[in-house]
Amino acid sequence: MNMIQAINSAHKVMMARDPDVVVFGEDIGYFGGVFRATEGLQREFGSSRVFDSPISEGGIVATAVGMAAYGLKPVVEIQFADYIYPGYDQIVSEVAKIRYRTAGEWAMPMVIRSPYGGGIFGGQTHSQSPESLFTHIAGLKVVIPSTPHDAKGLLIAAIEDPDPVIFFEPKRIYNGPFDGHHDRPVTPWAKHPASEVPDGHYTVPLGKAAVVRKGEALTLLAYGTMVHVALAAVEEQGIDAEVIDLRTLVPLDIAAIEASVEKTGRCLVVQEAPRTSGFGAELAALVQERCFYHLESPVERVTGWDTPYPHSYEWAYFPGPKRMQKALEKVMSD
Amino acid sequence: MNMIQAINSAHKVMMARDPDVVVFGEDIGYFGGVFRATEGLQREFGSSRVFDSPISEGGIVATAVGMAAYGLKPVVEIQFADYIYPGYDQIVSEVAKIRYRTAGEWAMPMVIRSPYGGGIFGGQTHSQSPESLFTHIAGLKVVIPSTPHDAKGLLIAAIEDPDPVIFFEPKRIYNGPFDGHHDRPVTPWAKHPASEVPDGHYTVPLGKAAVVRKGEALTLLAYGTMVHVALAAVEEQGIDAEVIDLRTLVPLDIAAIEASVEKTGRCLVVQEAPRTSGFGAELAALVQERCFYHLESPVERVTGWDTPYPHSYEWAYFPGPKRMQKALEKVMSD
Amino acid sequence: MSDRDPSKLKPNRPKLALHVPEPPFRPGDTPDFSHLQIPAAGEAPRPDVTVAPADTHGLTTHLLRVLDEQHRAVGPWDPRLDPDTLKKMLRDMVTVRIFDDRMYRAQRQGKTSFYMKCTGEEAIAVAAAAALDREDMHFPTYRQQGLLVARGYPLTEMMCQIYSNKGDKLHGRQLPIMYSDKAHGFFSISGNLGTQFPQAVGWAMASAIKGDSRIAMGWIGDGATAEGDFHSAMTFAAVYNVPVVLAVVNNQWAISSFSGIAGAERATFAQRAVGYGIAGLRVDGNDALAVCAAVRWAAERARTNLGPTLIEFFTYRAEGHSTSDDPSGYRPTNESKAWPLGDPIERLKAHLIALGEWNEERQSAMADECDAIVRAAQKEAEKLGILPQQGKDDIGSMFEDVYADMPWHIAEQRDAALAESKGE
Amino acid sequence: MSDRDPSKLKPNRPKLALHVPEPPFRPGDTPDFSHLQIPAAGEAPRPDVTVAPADTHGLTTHLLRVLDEQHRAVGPWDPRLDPDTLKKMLRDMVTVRIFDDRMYRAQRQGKTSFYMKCTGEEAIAVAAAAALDREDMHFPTYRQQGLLVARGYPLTEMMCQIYSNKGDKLHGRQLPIMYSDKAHGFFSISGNLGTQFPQAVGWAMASAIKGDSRIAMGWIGDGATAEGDFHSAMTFAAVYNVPVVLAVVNNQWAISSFSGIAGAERATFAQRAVGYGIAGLRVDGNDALAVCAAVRWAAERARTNLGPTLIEFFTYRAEGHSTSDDPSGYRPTNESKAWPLGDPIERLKAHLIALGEWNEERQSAMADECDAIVRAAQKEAEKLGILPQQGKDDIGSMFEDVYADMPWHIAEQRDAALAESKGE
Ligand SMILES: Cc1ncc(C[n+]2csc(CCOP(=O)(O)OP(=O)(O)O)c2C)c(N)n1
Ligand SMILES: Cc1ncc(C[n+]2csc(CCOP(=O)(O)OP(=O)(O)O)c2C)c(N)n1
Ligand SMILES: [Mg+2]
Ligand SMILES: [Mg+2]
Repeated sequence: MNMIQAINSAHKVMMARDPDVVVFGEDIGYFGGVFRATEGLQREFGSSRVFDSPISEGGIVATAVGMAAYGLKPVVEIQFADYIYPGYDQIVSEVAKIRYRTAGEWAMPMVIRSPYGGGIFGGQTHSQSPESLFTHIAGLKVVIPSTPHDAKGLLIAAIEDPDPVIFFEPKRIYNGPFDGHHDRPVTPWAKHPASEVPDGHYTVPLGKAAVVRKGEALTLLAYGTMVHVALAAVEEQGIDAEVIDLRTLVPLDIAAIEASVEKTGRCLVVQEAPRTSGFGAELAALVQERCFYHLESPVERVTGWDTPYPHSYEWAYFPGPKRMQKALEKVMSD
Repeated sequence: MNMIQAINSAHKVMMARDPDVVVFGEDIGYFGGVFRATEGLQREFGSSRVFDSPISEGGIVATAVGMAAYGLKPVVEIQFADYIYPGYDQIVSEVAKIRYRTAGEWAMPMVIRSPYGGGIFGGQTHSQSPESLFTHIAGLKVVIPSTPHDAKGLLIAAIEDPDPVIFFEPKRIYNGPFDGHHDRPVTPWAKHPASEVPDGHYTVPLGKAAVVRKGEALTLLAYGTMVHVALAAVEEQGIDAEVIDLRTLVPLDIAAIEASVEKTGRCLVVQEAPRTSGFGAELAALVQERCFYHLESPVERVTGWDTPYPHSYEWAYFPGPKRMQKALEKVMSD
Repeated sequence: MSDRDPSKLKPNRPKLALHVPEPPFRPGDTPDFSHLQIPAAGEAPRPDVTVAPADTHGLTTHLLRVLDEQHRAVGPWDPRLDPDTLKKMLRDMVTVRIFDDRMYRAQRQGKTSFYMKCTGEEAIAVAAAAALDREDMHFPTYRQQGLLVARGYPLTEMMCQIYSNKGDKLHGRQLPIMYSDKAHGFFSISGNLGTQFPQAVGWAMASAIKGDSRIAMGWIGDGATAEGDFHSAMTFAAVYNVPVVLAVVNNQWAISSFSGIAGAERATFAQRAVGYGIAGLRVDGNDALAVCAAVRWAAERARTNLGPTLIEFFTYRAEGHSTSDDPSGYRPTNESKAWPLGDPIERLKAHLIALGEWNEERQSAMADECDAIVRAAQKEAEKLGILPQQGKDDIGSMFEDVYADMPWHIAEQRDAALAESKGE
Repeated sequence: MSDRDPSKLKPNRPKLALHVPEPPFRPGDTPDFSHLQIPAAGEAPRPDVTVAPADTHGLTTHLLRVLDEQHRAVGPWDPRLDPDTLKKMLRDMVTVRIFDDRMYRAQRQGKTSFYMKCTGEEAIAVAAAAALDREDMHFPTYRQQGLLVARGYPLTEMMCQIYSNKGDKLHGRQLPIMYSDKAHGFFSISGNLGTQFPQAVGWAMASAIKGDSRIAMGWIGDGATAEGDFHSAMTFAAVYNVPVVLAVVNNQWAISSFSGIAGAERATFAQRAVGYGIAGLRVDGNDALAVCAAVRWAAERARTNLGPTLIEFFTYRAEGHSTSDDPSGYRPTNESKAWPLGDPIERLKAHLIALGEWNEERQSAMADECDAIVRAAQKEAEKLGILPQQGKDDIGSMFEDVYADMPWHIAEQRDAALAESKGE
């Protein structure tokens, strides 16, 4: 399966198991979503459980809050992460805080899915990586898969989770992993072992990172598309890096990070988002706070730039192989 | 002057100097604002330039965008920073990006003022410190004053700035500095030298920090209310800290920070906001990236907790003297 | 700088001007509401619940009233409530007013941080509660304490919340009056205006998805209708024909801004309904019978899959916005006295008297009784503490319920906070 | 889990049900629009511009049309345009269509990443441009390329933007078709739906604050009216009586969602106006004369301080949403052919012919001429590059204009990016 099919499958599994799961969002009903993640759901589960919504991200989240208060489990799609902001108030002020402010009387089990990230020539409003705007909000979990297998398992875990989950899907790798070499042909998922996705129900637990490459020389923390870019860069440079795919940003798998950095003594964090106040800042802060005396060089960050995502400069913006290489050298040489 | 009077004065000075300055927001007209920051403006400058707005933070920002596109300089008030989220889309997608996406054809000179922070028993919706949700957004400047003198000078500089400025006002210190000892009587500004505020026009430049206490033992980075809490803690503990009041978070005065940390070799960053992905994370990341080989201990963070701001636990939440003390000890002892 | 040189204005063109609405009276003025068009009670026609939304236009500009000048219930909207129901409503309204007075005073005495009264608006929540089923769900604002009182939520529970004390089921986490109670069908009040309005629509959508029979009622203030959430609620309610009653409590003020700043100079709030293809009603909010009748009608529409109704309750915020507000800074102090729609408690009392079911003695005995109950509840609540004593014990509880299970980072912070509180 | 056991449903209560709107036709169905009520041209009354907004109710449910079946301009809304104006409008519309076809093809040829046509909707932007002053300001969506063409913005400039090439004044930063041109009164198009609508209101407020005479026109699609920004625009426009013309282009589709998902089953988009106390008109968007007349009327209201007008242009999106969309997945492929309001170009052409001012030969000569001009512009633009060649030179420019002055952190990033691009 590719990542879209895996996400589609997670929906199907959970809609079949749990009659309280409802799915809605812009264009997700009859048409099956602009990326086709919800294809076939309306036909299979009916239009009371799978339906198109008005173009109102605020309304989507707000009605999901009401549904969750009733006892349903809404799984909603925001068409692009760049369009999540009209729903930001409901997410920050309501979704994230209702369990707390009601001392658990009301919970907000829901999943807000959204394709995010660049690499598809989408310009500044189809490329953003706004994850750190959610990791700052207590009460939200933030999940970002990097393979079809994880996407399905994490999405099922997210739907089953009692708390609200922001589920960002790296759209650049919907159809195949991406090593950052944009000028090379696209590899489909079929050739990747993580495209082996069981048909039925399974979960990949939230809050657990995956060590996707064992190594001794440095620890590389990444998520989403950047996992693949990082892995490729490490192989190309022949550095024995330990690459950790965080998978869940909140709650973070700090134990996995600490264990690795204590072993390697060096750390590189990677994000596609603009640098300042990105999630990489939190990672760098945490690593130096908790592993300072193991560190042989500063924690470096590979990031997008502090500009909007520029259409034709996609590859000068995207943190690709060259930026990775330079940072790897820096972390290793310092 | 107290801080409210200083802010009021900045408005008056700029409205008198620049006929393109217009001021609007909820309750800011006849009544002069719930904190009285705009008192007397409507009487003096007329209701075409100073007026109440509907309760629509999205509409306030959006119409300000249109006015800035016309050539005016809107200075708008969001009644509490906790209520800025309905305007978040217009701020992130529009205000921050219009200069860039039009290659400078249209600029967005505007100031979005908002009282922020806790310490007033305002509960979870009158206490938030959302600054890091704005520092991540390229195209915005983020300013937070800590004294009447700076508040006026920075606000005038912000109004004169060609770019949009998010201007967060620490409401806890509107009427007097606050050392974090909530059980002691409130000191009014009158006793503080920075309450000497010239009547006329002057600016405190954006992007320049102030070293508010010279010291050798460690560098303490703070802004807003926390500057005063930090200063008091340092004095109480008799630590020779260098305390830097950042004043502008974006663009940051990195030179001042580097110079200090290179000298002291230790650094503590302080924010009232929840810990994870707060602006302190960016500060810690930057300091360890740029001053790693000068650091004798990890950069520590003193922060609010990763919970909503709890009403009756105000002082268990607020990063007060005890939390400061413990962190100071940690930074010094490590 | 403005990109236009004023000398370039086309001379033959009128100068544009910004209209900034001003309330009719400001401090120092003598309020005079004689310009208000108040239709006679009983005048409004009562269409069948199957009415086409567009055909409610007349009702959105009218003012639906049941109680006439002689305190009789007249016209097709008379809900024909039995005397016991009327008496319960009256008692609930009196209780709310006494409760408000006591808690306002408690705030002034430093026992808590904040309070908000609903003086003059008691009929709205109380009569709405009488009109809906006990199982229907409310998404209220901070001015619908009457719902809780009418549904029998214990006053002590309310007070414990206000004091953030040991009896507070919300563990001191919320500002006073931000109640929440699932068992009484009262959704957690949000400090963020407007958010609850589309949430009510979502809850009712869920009920419809499940083939349930419970409906929801969403509440919003006149000022807050300007928020985008109002539009989300109306749009989703119209699109999916949602079984929801949407109420705008137009008390004419939003802190210091009069309703003209929310658009009331141009149209009534009820009129918005028709623009979305939603049925609308405009109701005298100080007439408990009219309120009850209107909500019943809307509920019947919702329950029979006829869709949503927007009701504007026209009333007047008789006191300050909250304990943080002093209205003498922006409106004449005697404006509330000049307000012509009267006091909802007095009007309902007079109706019961006119029915021969009530008299002044019974009223004052009842008021005394309510007062005693409120005082007793307060005493009970204060035994569990007042705000200034809180925030020291059970600091660990502050870290619970951020998530169902506490993640490591919050557990670490809890430990740090506990150590801090113990001076470690 | 749902907190309700279905067995607890009240048995005497009807089961609630969610209504999910479905378009009349899906792939495989035979589209048949005979249910559409299309009023005859000339039927709509033309009230004086001083009309009370509520009195425009009839016009918000009607469909204002000027061109009749015999291609004559009839009724009180006939704008009485002179033949040269008509010919210019026709030519602009033809240019837009040819431009769209060329650029769509360019995208398919891999010369750029994205394109959006406005096929079938050309009359709307072109006639609106004819109705307003050159100095009035538009806040458009991505489907108002006709404004730029009508105002004489160079086609090459548009194409350079589409190619993100060296001639692109936006320096390759924006997705194709996200034009911006101050000199032509065309505000920067946003990818975030709806945002421009209240911005137009803000611009017009500024004009009113300054006592200027220029007005603004805001544009939005049917689908995007569901965004909170629509409500902000309407609320602020009503409250301050703002000199703005607000246009909803109802082309009946929002990507794959038909207009019912935005509320069109319950009310017209024009009806929303009256709910806010704003004047409203509903106009045949494929009738260039009706469009022009309606915008003129609204502009006159705005310019004489009579306030805002909301106009719904009823039309049909004849092609896919964008180059990323294939509408055969959600609607019948021949639906656009069945659409009864015709092609706006054909209709205007027929009108000019009926006037004796035009004929088929002139039309095809003009089309050839326009085609040659578009091709020449394309050749010119392509000299400056196509997208696949971009993004390598002048990488430093990517860091400009984030702020007026480049702060240190962006300068550092620029240096790093430059070094990266040079392989350093
Ligand atoms: C999103 C948001 N913006 C602003 C506020 C501040 N605020 C609290 S109450 C209020 C006035 C509300 O007026 P209205 O909706 O008429 O309700 P009323 O108080 O009259 O019952 C304002 C502006 C808020 N709580 N939330
Ligand atoms: C805030 C936001 N949400 C979603 C989108 C994705 N999107 C782009 S166009 C579109 C459909 C818009 O339909 P409509 O408003 O009817 O305009 P039309 O394309 O028909 O001209 C959608 C959902 C977006 N661009 N912005
Ligand atoms: Mg009000
Ligand atoms: Mg459309």
